[in-house]
Amino acid sequence: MQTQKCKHQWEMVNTNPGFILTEACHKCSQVSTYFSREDNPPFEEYRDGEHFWNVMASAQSVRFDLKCKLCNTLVTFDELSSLLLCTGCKKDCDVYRLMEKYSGKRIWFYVAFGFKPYADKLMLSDEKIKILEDYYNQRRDSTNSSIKIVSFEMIDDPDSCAGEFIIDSSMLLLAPPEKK
Amino acid sequence: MKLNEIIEKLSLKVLTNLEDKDITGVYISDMLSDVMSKAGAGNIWVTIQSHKNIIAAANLIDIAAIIISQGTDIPEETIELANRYNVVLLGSDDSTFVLGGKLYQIGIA
Amino acid sequence: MRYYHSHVIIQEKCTGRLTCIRTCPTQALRYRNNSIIFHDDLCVDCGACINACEEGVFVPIIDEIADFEKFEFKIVIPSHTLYTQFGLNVHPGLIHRALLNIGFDAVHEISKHAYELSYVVSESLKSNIQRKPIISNFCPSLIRLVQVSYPNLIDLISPFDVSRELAAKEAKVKYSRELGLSQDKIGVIFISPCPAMVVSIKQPAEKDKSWIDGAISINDIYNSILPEILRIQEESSEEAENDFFYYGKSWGVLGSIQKHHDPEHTISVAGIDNIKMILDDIEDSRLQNVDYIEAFTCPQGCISGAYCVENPYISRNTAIMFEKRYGDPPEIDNKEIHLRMDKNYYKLDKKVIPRITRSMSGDITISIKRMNQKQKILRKLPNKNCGLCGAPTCETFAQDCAWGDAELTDCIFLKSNSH
Amino acid sequence: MKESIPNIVDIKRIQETLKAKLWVKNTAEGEYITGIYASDLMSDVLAYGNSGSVLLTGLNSVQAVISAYMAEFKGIIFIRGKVPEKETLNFAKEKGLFIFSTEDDMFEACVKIANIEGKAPEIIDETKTEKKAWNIITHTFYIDGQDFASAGMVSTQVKAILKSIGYDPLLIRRAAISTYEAEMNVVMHARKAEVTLTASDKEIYIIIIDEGKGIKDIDQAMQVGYSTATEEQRALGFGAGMGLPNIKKNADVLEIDSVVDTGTRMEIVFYVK
Repeated sequence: MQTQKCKHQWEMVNTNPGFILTEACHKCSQVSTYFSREDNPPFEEYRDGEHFWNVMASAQSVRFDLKCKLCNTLVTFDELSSLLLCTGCKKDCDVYRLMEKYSGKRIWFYVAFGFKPYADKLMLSDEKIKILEDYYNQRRDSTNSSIKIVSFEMIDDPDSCAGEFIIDSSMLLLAPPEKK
Repeated sequence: MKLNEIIEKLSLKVLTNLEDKDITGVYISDMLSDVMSKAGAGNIWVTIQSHKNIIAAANLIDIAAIIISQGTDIPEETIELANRYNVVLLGSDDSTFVLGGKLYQIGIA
Repeated sequence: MRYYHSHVIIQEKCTGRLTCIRTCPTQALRYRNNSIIFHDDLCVDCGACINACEEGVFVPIIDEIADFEKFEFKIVIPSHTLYTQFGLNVHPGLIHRALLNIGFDAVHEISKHAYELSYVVSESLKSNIQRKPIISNFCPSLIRLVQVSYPNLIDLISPFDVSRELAAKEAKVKYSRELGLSQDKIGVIFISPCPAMVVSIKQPAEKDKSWIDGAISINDIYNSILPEILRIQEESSEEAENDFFYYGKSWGVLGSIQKHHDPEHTISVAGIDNIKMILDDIEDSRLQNVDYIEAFTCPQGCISGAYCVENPYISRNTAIMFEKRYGDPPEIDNKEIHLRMDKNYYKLDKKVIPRITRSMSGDITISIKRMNQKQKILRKLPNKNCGLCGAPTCETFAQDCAWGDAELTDCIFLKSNSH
Repeated sequence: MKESIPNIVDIKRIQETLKAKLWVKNTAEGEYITGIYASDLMSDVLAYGNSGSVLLTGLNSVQAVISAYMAEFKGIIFIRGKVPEKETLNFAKEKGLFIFSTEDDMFEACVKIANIEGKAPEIIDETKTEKKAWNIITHTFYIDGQDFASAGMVSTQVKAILKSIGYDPLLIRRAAISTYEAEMNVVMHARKAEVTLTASDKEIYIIIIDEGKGIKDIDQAMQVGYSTATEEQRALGFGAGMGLPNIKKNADVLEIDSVVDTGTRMEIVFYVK
């Protein structure tokens, strides 16, 4: 995927809705997440190798690719699970230090999360993260503020990150909304 | 059309500090993944959701203002986060459908 | 607060029979995503699930004799129900000897203390300082039921200690003085007819720490003492027969109260649903002339407890016969009891407090919204209580949906059947 | 709240204006809908949605059609060209809900529907009048006169409802006792009665409207000990004349108006601190 001198104008294509499913194996209690295009997430326990996977939670999400309007390059984002708005929850986190450095310049920091177990799942390359960042900045009027996207690998323990995930959880829930 | 004019015509409750902006259009949805992929910068987003992660989605694509419909109670944290990322948060007792109709009637195509 | 419970759930053994969710009287169990969901704040430890489940998913937490090796001196206190488990022709003395043979250093009878306490209760009923009716507190599962569903009746629960605790206290004090051993070296073990009593030993609702150090279930001890009983019977049963034994009234049997309290002002009730009827009437202040209520959550009283072996109707018959044979009270002079009463010897030091369950803690608007939501869902459910959604009834399923714990698609009637 | 007669919108006109694709035909008797509800959050559909409305949603899952069915909607319009799956279609066919889908997004669909009759949208959608109702719970019960056997059933049910809402136990007790006394009055002195319980986080209303002898002189009836119960009613322990004064003692507000030989209306109010 070479990106020569074209000054890319990205647009979102092949958007299809689905579910991000969080599963746990009740044998070794390992947690795994993946994107499922099925309309109704499967709830029966299933066996895969020596794991017994059980769906713990599901949230609505959307898969998409980015295509350059000028040179038609297509970039897929199957390694991206969801974006998280960094709210500076931990002082010793690298993303927090980055935010401190740019504070006052109205730059909002988002973290691109992959799928668990992070280690053996395909990682989003820095190049793709840059393309994602350009896409969103092109979509907004960047004169008064812009966004910066970083990889979750900057965070030592991604599971304890307390920012705001952009993900539709509890859409199917029937419990009436509570004052949070 | 300017945001202040809309707020006045629809007598919306202003919940955060207000910056007047041009409004480019209206997007109605309760699904963040929907907004993230379809809504435009400078849009007014009408939703029933009041959880604080709506600010994360609105801020990503530079939504001008969010109208939370149906008189839903809006938690303090959502208002704080909105102020921090200067997203304008507005409240209305009208239902989502009625707001859609009214916004069209005052001339936002 | 984590609540101690009388059983552990082995999820792997569960095959989804749904018997437990239907048996649980306080609807504390659900079956969802191939696993049992246990609402531990609603459980009153009645042990119904332990008996109902043929797969052995609910394993009672109970001690074994080996767990008490650390005590230099082991005293065993059999529950009154143990005596009725071996039929009419096994003299309780035999049971005591068998217990001594299998490793206990001393046996301490409970009947004397039961007599004492029932005298204390009837005396305190005469002086009307106490709010009436008093609700009996020897059934721990009943105390938890009041804690969970009838918090405003908490201060009607009897303020006096129970016979097993009194027995344990006096045994420990007596043997510690006689043997010159410190109390923590003396182990008091209770033989329990049900899981609830085990829970009241491990996490008492009415005191900080129980005098009893551990509990063995009747069905566990049954297998070790029966062979001993038969052996003693062959060798020297006459001798064991004239051990002195005071059985007292048939405590632990439904209706025994009428024999030692004024029957006109007492009620004896068993079974959780029946108890709820009585507690509802108390709340509506319709039991004006009732002073004392003896309540068991098990249907026939303690003789039908989850750990009992004998058929409860046979134990009932044995209890009534033993009352005739060994029923005359020992020479306890009541003045001694009155002295102790004045020093509040029998009084419990801590008050039972209500248990905050999930439904009570939310604010009123939210629970009204939830109730509206539940009603709307319930109107469209088939009301067949088939349980396949994993909830005992359609109503609890609608409630679970309104609380966000279940999905509508769990109900097979809501999934379209014309695939 | 102005009495807004729900403006009736013809389903066929909606399908035409949205150029909607028909997935499941409308088989319900009326061809009209009385409200439009636009949302993707199922908990709100069930809470706010009014029966007879249509659901506009982008949530393409069987939960949407089940929630619409629970809220007694007439049908669903999926927006942005969402294709409903088989299970949704089967469920809708069985339960008699229509299903359309349109390429428009939610805003465009709302606008087109709102302008079908050229009326201001709030007349079409009267959910606004209904919104406040959902944080109030109402129940109605019926009592038959002379039915001593089931006397007390209504007050037990009232108590059960108040208990599951989680009011303070003393308040529940006062409400249950007052209902019980009022119920006794009906059983002894009236032919039949309707009891409505309305509860919110501010107050609890219990309104009892009975058809019966009525009370000639209300002040006299309020005297402790006054009773017109017959001998055998008294023998059963009823009619000790405690009724009205006991309610007065427990209630924050007690209003009684009665017409002799027609009936009595009693309103008992408890304020929630």
